[in-house]
Amino acid sequence: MDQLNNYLFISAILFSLGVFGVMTRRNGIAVLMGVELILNSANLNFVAFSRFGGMNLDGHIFGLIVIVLAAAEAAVALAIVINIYNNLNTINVDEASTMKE
Amino acid sequence: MAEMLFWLIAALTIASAAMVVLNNQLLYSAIALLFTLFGVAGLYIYLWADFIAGVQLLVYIGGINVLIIFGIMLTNRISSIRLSQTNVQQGVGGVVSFWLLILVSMVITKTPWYQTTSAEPSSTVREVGTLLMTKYILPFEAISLLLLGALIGAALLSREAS
Amino acid sequence: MENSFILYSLLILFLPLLAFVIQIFFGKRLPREGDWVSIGAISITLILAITMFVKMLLVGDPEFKHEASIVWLDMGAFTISLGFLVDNITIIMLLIVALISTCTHIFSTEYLKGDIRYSRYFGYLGLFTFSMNGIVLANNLMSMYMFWELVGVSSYLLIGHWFEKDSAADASKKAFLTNRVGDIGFFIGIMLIYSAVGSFAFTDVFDGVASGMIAGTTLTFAGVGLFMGAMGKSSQFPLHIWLPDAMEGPTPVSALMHAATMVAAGVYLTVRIFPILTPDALLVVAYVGGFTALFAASIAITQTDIKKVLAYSTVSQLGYMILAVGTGVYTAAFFHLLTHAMFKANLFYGSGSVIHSMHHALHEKHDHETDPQDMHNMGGFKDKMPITYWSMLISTMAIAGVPLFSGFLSKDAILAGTLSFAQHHPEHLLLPLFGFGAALMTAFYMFRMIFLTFHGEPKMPELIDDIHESPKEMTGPIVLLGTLSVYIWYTLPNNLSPMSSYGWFNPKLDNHNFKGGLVHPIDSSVPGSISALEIAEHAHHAHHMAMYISIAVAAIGIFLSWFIYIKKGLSVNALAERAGFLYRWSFNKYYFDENYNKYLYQPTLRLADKVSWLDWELYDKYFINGFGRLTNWASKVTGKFDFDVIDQLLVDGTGKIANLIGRKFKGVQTGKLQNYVLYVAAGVIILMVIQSF
Amino acid sequence: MDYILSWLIWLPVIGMVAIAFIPRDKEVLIKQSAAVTTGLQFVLTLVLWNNFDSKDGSMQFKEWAEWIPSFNISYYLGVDGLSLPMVILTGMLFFIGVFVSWNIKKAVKGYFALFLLLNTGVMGVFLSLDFFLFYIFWEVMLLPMYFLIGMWGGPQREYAAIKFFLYTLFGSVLMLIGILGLYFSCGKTFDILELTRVAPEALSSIMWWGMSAIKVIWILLFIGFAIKVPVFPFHTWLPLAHVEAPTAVSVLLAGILLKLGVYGIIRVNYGLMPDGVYWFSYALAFLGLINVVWGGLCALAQKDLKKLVAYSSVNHMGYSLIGMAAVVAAGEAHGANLKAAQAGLGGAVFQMFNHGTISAMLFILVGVIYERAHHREIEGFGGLASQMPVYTGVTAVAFFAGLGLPGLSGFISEAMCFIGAFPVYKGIVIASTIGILLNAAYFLWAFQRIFFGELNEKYNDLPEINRLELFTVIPLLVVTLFLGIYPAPYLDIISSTMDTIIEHVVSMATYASM
Repeated sequence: MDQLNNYLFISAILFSLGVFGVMTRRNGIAVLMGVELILNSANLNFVAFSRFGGMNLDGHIFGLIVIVLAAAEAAVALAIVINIYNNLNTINVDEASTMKE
Repeated sequence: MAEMLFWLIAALTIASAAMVVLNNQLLYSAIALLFTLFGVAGLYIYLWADFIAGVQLLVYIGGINVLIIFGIMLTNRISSIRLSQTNVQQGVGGVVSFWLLILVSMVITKTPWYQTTSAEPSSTVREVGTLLMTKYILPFEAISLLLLGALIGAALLSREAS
Repeated sequence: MENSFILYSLLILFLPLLAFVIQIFFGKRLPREGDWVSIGAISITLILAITMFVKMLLVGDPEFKHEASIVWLDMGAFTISLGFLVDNITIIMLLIVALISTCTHIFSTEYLKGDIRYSRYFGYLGLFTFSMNGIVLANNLMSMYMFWELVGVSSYLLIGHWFEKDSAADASKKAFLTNRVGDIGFFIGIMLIYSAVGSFAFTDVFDGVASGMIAGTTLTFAGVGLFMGAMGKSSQFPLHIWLPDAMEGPTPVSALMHAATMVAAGVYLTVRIFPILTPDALLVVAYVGGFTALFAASIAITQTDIKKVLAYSTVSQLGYMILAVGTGVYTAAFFHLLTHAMFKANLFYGSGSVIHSMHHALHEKHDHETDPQDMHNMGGFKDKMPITYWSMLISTMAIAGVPLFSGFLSKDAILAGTLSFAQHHPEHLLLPLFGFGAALMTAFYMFRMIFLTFHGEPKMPELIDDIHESPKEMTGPIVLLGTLSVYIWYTLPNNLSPMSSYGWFNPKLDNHNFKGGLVHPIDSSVPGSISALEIAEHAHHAHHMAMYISIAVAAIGIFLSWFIYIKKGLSVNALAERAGFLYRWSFNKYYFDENYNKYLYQPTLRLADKVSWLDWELYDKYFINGFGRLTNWASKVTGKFDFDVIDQLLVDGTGKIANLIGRKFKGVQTGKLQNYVLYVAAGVIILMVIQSF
Repeated sequence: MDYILSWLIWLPVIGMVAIAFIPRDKEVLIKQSAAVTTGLQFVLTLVLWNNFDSKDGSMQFKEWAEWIPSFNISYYLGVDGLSLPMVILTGMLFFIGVFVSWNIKKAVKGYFALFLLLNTGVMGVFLSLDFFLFYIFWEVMLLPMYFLIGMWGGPQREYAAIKFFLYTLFGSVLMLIGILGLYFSCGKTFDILELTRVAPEALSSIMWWGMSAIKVIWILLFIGFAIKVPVFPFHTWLPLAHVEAPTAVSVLLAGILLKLGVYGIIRVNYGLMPDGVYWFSYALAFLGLINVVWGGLCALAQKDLKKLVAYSSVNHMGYSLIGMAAVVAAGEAHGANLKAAQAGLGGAVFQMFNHGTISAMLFILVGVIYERAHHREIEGFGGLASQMPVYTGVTAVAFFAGLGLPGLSGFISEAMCFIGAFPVYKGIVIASTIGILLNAAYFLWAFQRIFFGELNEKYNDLPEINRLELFTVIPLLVVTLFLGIYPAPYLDIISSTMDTIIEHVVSMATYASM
């Protein structure tokens, strides 16, 4: 519990799961959830390094900003998803490929 | 006790994260994500980051997760279709992800991390606040602008095409 | 005393201007179109001028002089002051201007009755009077030049009064432009003097000349330059062409401006600047004047238009005055200016009266073809228009130099001057010959005019019943000025002899001193030049001889005229036939207008066209736009290089290569997000693996 | 009184922004806003005049602010007796210009926005004391002018606009090179006042390509300014641009933009290169002579009334050049004739102003007749005097002002130019007095052909000049008449500054052999 590596491993697992989710999910919202996992893993790392690096609060600030960024990202991404849904009647990201040649 | 609770929280986090990516029911995934986020918040508390934990609860769980659930509701006709979805390339994805995990773990174990010990602070809110208003004032302002932009952009994108 | 003179001058100057302003802005809306405003203003100036004249007589000092000036323009070192110079000459001139102007105003009320631009006409008369008074009062060259130009403008406006007629419009333009030619000289003269003396004021200039700040050739050129202005305004050869054409203006205007006052401004100027004219400059002046006198008279002999005769006679008389200045007897010139103003204005009024009457008669007959100014359509008007006739006869005798009339006195003074000049400079014998020749011709053509107009059988008998004497507004001025053409006014109060010009306006020389008279000659400021006193003395001695000769030539002239036109002792046509080309030349004014047109105006216009063509068609189109074309060509070349080599070969080549590669690897682009993420992750793994080895 | 100069410059921009927010169909409101803006600016110029100390020949109301410190560029404004009359004239003519363009039909919004932008540019050039700022404003003028001619002009407007643009741009480029040359050789500063102190000394020791730096920079800047004046042989853009431009733009072009050239020469060339003045003065006077004669002859030959007026500008600016050249009279070489120098330079500056009012009047009047008859062929009219007496009267005064009649302001300045230049350039001045005759000839001939003679049947229902048009002409007429009778107010403003300039040119010249 006060081992850095514990946190890092948890974070790594979360990250792998997130990547897996992004890779395998077809639904846009599900992809988004994967991204959230990745972001959380990164955040966990920031805070962990802060805790074991002499309680330097810069890490916290980074975490904070990432959270806010995530919120913005989620808002815009969902807006896009809804827009895609309105236009294409699907939110499966592999079907939204009209840009492809 | 605290030790055990820690491992419990860790397990909950990882398990629910796995649910998020593996469950075919979209709404279940979303609920699982809720637990993952809770778990991460708990880990934050173990990392003495009470403020971040609070923000995690408020923004992630109160904001983003709710938003995602809204998104799911808005993009599926609840009455007609089951809120499910299918996955693709699970095999190759799983392999790649697994290898990624292995490699990252190797990096974690092999790296001699810089570590110092320090006393647990009573609360980080004051320091974080001070930092935000002094050293990080510019990023703070920038991020607020970004938020504003995202807000307007989201509103613009999702409005009815006239 | 001093203040009152300056105050009067100010009033005299600005009252006509006030009338002008009122007429221009409100004239049409006033009762009687506001002619009473102008007449009122001008009458006040006349009263003021008479008052000044009387005061001046009471002072009786030939050296009498007042000056007042204000700084008008101040740049620090460079300043221009405008001001008044009131002396005897000024006051006499003011009186002339005010008198003739008043007469003209009154005369015009009848002459221009019903004219569409009646009020504007009176306005312009006011402007003219203002400007003329300005010239007269100026105490410096700059303000003189300014009023000089303003006089030109009022002349332009008045000659062009009936601008619907092309001839009137042409004449007004010609008058202005010809005057401008003279003004160029005037201005160059001013600049020469200013750059040497550093002041425009007459007194400073005279002092400067006396102290040798400007001398020799420069001074001669300055003098001749100033004289050029006088040549333009006083219509001297070769700038005489505008005055006869100026007769297109209404006749009262001709009387006021082109006979009595404006054209005399040139003489006035030369009188004013006399002290700075060098002997060489004076010779130029004398020859120009003398030649003009003879030359214009020779044209007047053959003219048939009554106003043209008078116009050329004016040119000739002005030549006389200029000749007098040139020979040094400038007091005589001024004296002649005065008498000439009276009788010539009167002659014009008379001719105006005749034309007016003719016009009405023709109008009755609905005849709009016949020229009412042509003397060949007149004749026998003597009994129909007695007042006009007698008054014009008096003036004619005055101009012809018959004793008992004013012209005799002044002409005699001039001729005496030329004669004495020739006695001292025998090589300039031509000058008195000019003078006497012109006197002979003057007597001839003036009486020819009288005989053709008033005597003999009517040439258009159908008109004679409709010819009437003009109304009182017109005969009044005629009678007044006719009266003023008698000698007695000019010899008072000093003598009553009709044979001696000694009087108010011409001083008596007694034992090397001038006695009496209002205008005494001032010595020349030019160092080394002969003094005015000497000249006057010489003239005094030549006086008697000049008188006999001038009476003789006048008698011969009148006799010839009588013999040809009354006695019919010689046929006019036969005479014209005999004279051949001389007659034709004279009749066609020596073809001056034609030649000027051919050798001066048209070439100038052609030059202007050429220059404009050069500027626009050649320089601009080819040279300036050539730069554009050159740039255009260069840009085309670079453009070709740019497209063919850089764009097509290099840039597009790169693009093509990229395109080729792209097509090969197209399959990778599935458009599926998941695949892309997979690639990324796999890439990371590969990198990490590579890194770990 | 603080920041009054900045207000003068930026007020039109405020107006422009305001106009940008007015819907394009509210044309009257747009015009009113433009009128209010320019009117306010005009009032401000008068306030400036009222507070101006005419005894002081140096810069007043100075404003300074850092702008681009790394290149030593600053926002530096000031006004003296040379620029103040031009500032007042600018305020007046732009105000009048709004009313002259009252009947513009096409794209009103854009027109007035550009109009106000032009206003800012012109005002800025007259007021800036930093060379870089000066140049920026100089270029700012160019663009609106291009569009104003190119979009609202006559049939050949595009050709005219391009030509104007390229011509002036060519000059600007040379000017920029000159400015940079000054910058690098005089201690890296753009401050004109500083350069005025430093440049005469600094430049005299530098040689470029075997030529003194003074000569090189003088020529570069002179060509830049000469194109604006315009000095022969850089004048051919002018008739074309004038003829094609809409009336108000012609008014401004002739009334103000041409003055920038003369202003620039006096402010920059005279201030920074006194030695150059001595070197170039004969050429300057000679160019003036050519301008006078060439412009006069070309005007005489024109068939298009507007072109005639345009060439008369060439002719009139010639007098200004001749007068300007007289400044050397104050030097020892010409007997320290301060009178002549004052007369000449003062006359040149006065002529600038007078030509501004007179040519503006002439162009407005041409516009009036063009709007009625739809052509400008001089021969095509005739006898209008009886049809339009008021118009005829006003035009007569304007023409007489143009031909230099005493009592109207043009005479005084022409006479001063001649009198000033005469002691130094006798031959040139005597030759150029022919201009007096040419002026009269082309104006009176045109006047006769348009107004005199029988009335042309076509025009017997031509309406008289209306109140709005009279309102635009009368103020100019009054100014012309007033200054013609009593020039003292104007000369009071300029005379101390003229003394400063003369003193500067004479004392700072090193007389080094260049």
